[in-house]
Amino acid sequence: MTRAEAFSDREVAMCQVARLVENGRTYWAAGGGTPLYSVLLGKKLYAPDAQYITEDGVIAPEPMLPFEPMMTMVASRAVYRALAWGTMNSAGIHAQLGYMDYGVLNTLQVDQHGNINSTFLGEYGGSGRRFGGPGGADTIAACCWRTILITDQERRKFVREVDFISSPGFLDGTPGARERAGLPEGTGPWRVVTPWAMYDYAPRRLRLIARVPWVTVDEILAECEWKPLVADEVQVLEPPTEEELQLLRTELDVRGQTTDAAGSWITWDGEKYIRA
Amino acid sequence: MTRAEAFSDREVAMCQVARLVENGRTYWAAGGGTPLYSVLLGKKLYAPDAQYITEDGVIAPEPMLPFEPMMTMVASRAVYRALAWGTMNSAGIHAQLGYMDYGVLNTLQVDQHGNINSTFLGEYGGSGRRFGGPGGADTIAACCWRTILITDQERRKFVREVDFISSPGFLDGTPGARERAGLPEGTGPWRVVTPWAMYDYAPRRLRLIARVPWVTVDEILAECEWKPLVADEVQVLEPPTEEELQLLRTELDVRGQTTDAAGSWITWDGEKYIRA
Amino acid sequence: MTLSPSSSRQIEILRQGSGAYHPVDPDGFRHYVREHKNRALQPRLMTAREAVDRFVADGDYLTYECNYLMRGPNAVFHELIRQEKKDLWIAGKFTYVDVALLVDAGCASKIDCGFFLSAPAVERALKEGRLQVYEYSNVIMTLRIQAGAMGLPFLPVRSFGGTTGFDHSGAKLISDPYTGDPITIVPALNPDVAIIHAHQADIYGNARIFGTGISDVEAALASRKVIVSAEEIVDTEEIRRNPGATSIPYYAVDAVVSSPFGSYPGTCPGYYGSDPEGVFEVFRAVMGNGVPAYLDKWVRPFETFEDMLEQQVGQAKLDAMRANEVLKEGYSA
Amino acid sequence: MTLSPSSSRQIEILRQGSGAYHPVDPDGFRHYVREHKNRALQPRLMTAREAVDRFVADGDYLTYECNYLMRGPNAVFHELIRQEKKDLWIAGKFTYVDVALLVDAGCASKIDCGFFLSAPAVERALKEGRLQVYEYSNVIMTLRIQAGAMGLPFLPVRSFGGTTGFDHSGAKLISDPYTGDPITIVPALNPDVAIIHAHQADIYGNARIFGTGISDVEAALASRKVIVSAEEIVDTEEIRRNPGATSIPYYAVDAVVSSPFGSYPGTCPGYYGSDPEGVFEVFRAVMGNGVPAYLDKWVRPFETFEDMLEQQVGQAKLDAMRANEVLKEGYSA
Repeated sequence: MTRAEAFSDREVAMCQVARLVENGRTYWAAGGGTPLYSVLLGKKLYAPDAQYITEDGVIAPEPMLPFEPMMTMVASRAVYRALAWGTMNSAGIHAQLGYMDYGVLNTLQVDQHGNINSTFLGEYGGSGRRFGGPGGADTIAACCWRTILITDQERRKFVREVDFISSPGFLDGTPGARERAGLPEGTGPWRVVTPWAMYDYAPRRLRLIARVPWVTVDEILAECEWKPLVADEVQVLEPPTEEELQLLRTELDVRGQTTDAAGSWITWDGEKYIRA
Repeated sequence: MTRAEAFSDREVAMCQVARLVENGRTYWAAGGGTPLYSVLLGKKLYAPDAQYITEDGVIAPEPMLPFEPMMTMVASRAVYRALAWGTMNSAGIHAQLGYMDYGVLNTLQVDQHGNINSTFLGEYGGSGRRFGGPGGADTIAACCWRTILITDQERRKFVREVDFISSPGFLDGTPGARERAGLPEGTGPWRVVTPWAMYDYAPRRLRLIARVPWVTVDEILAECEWKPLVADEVQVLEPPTEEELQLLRTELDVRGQTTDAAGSWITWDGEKYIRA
Repeated sequence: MTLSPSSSRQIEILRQGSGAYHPVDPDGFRHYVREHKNRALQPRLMTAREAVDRFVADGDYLTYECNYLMRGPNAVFHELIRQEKKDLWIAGKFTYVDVALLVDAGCASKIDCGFFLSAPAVERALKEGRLQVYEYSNVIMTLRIQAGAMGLPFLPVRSFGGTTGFDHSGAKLISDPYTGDPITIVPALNPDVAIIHAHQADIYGNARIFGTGISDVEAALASRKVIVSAEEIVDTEEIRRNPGATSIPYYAVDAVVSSPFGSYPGTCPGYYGSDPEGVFEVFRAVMGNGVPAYLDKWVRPFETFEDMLEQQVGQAKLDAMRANEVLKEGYSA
Repeated sequence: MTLSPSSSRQIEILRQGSGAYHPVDPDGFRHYVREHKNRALQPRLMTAREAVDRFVADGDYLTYECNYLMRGPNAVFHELIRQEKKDLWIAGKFTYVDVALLVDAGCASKIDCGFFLSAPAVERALKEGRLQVYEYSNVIMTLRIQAGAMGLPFLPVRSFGGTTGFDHSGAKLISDPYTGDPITIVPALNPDVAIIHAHQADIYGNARIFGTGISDVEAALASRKVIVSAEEIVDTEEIRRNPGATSIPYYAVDAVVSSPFGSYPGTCPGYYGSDPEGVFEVFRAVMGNGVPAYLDKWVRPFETFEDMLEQQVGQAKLDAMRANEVLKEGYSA
């Protein structure tokens, strides 16, 4: 592993998620952007027997990389060499049955209890901005045993309560809240990963547990409108490696996502990493 | 069409059902015995664009005849040249959706309201005789728009109330009884065919509408433990034709059904038919 | 080992959404099937124009399968815009640029939201009250269609509970009479019309779809009127040769439209890749304010989708798209 | 066009059956999946003996797919009898001679009845109280399994209402909260164990079934423990070549048993026809009082099903069965 010398915020987040990927586990990746690239990166470098499922019901494909632009589902290269082809309902039903260990999602806004908003910023029905809705994330967040959220470290994205729960976290944070809402027992948010930080839940409440070397805990907390808990010891995350970036750039996130900004650029100045 | 000179009771019933088969309609045939043979006979001779569906979800096959012994479902000859292969659930679901015009069933016992017993003769749970249960007949009787029952003309088979409703007719015969039991609106029994007679419902109550030439109405009624209504004019049914019997015997009911007696033999003595 | 059935006489409704939903009427659907679905093997091949004219009415609830970029029924979709259909209510699962096209063209006024690409045209329509959104999610929408495809009034589901969407939907949280635990139920969806692009179909509507999909089969069974467009019209003998390959049976289908390259500019997996240029163009149009210009260039000037392919795309590009699709295995019967 | 959701707080239970039913526990099933189902691509090939020893316990609720005469999982089925499993509860949809075999062998003590062949051995067991029957019907049973395969506690159905079986079952008639009309719901079925015979499987359990079936895929997804026997063990490369042909995904499968001619004396469509002599023999045994003699001839003397095929059937007959199956189209991927 070679420490990389220059990379983007988004690349940092994907590499961190990739390192969470475990052998022998199933990953339901939302859509076809950073969640899918992160899981594939982890599978290719660290956990060859991790398997992923897509929203169109593809089980354990070995896609022909790189994907064609915007063609991360249904297209032949994306579903190539799968063990089974399915549908959105087959994916959803396998998740209802408990076959999906991890769900990997990106999100617009997350709150202290891990609830996700991808529908509306502002008062619903009033002024504010409408977004595209939960897509598959609602079922991923409800039915996978553990979910990993990917988002940016921005004040407006870490809030006390999301304006609209598009996909469920721990709801009001009380014990059993998910079960009382009809969701499967024992499921819920597990990690939130940003380009700067990693969070877990202690329990059912967001807690900062790790940071990248080039930002401080205070800098992270300054980018949270609502302050999360902070672990007694905040770990320092390893920066991306050249091997990770090589794979990301040549095979996975080749063109970058059209709708997903890359964020800032981080470079190694010979002594330390500097954020542009 | 040539009037046939010798045939069995069961052959009479199958020929009568065959003549009810209409072009452009779907027939869900229960199991693989007389209901299936009757529909195929009708399709081949009278209604080439009648289509049938089996309990294992085969849509509109052109089976390679004759069937192998007891191999009227799942087997390759039985499902040959279908338009689609399915499952028991796909057949059941298409019926729930209203795609099945006619269900064709045979039955152990039928009552004045067309309820079918194929489960138990005697007081359920007490002494009496246990039979094999409804099989697919419950869903056929519930969900097809119209059902055609095939049974023998025997006293113990035509009763006031069946001992056990395995598959629903008009239940207690009151208007809306099926709907109140959760069954689809507007469905129900349509014809009962025996080797001697044909019945309809006037409305929701069994009514004798036709007889074969070699039995009288009184003889038929003598073989009904509970007397059905009798139409003002009881039609006389045409006996089987040579063409029908030829097809039945060489391609369909080749060996006879192992579990299904052929009944008596009827012969033409030069002037009239005589039942042995 | 066994549970005694509860002797309770009631199931509690713990919470329910207040959103309007397409009417639930399984018996009405059955009557429609009985009256209108043709169980005879009679040809139902027609042009996209005729199919849309006959089977899509203003105000219909519409589901289309996949999306504009991935095996979308784009030939029929263009025809909706060309014929200026109005007030369509869209089943918005796995939609993408397509919702913005329909909304900006004035065709759609309601959407059940799983996901759509949030675009200026959609935002504008929302702000101006020309578009109403009801809140679900992708799988909840496809399960609603699944319920419709089973002839049921509702289906229990294991997601959607606890969301704000639930409160703006037709869902209910009830106390499961078997376990006593809370469980969400959602209303079945029987769209008025489904448009689906298949790889192959015969003239009666027996259709084959290869590869993955969203809810093609469910939509075909759940919908009152079903238009299937197909890359290839195959002989019924070919269908009968391999009945296991039939995705949709003829009796669910009202119109078959021969539509080679019918998913342009998207991909029809196994048959042709996408046209990246065409994909970027529609994406840019939708994310900018370019929908009217896009429709004026790609849809409105042409009598038919085939005319557009011939005049605006050209055979060379179509040939290249086909050549570009090198992965064929699994995309035939 | 739209309905307002009812504001009622309750759903009425209009009628309910009093029959015992296998416990409904979707969350428990999920936990079982999480703990015990292997999501790693690790081989799970084993003998029928090992599979039955490890995955079938006395008292288990068992579903087997198709039946003894039609693509039955007969190699595994024989092993149940050889290992003298006890108190099995059988999902009796589309069963035939098989129930009598299991009952007379002392393996089964309960059956959920769709249909079984009414035979002297079964009648005797019923009269002597060694067998308990709960009443459903074929499609109601496969829909219960479908509910289990969707991870749901129950499913609405459009048949079964009004029958006497309903009163002796786990069904309930409720007032549909969407339409107000009465609708039957039935408890989901998650069998403890499913045994299924496939045409092909890889060593991980990815299985292909060709032709028609009863509820193979549903049973595999609904059951805690799944044993798949297969005519052919194929390479995973072959599975990946045509993912559309996979019926059952590996992660639902616990044991893969290589079992050529595993449906003898029945047919495995496309691979071999039935042995009419063998079919008549089991039928006569069951309809007479010949089950013990049948088992003593065909099951108990042999260590394995393969031994029985070799010693009791012989290669010549097996070759003839294969030659006899001339219809191959549609039975390959």
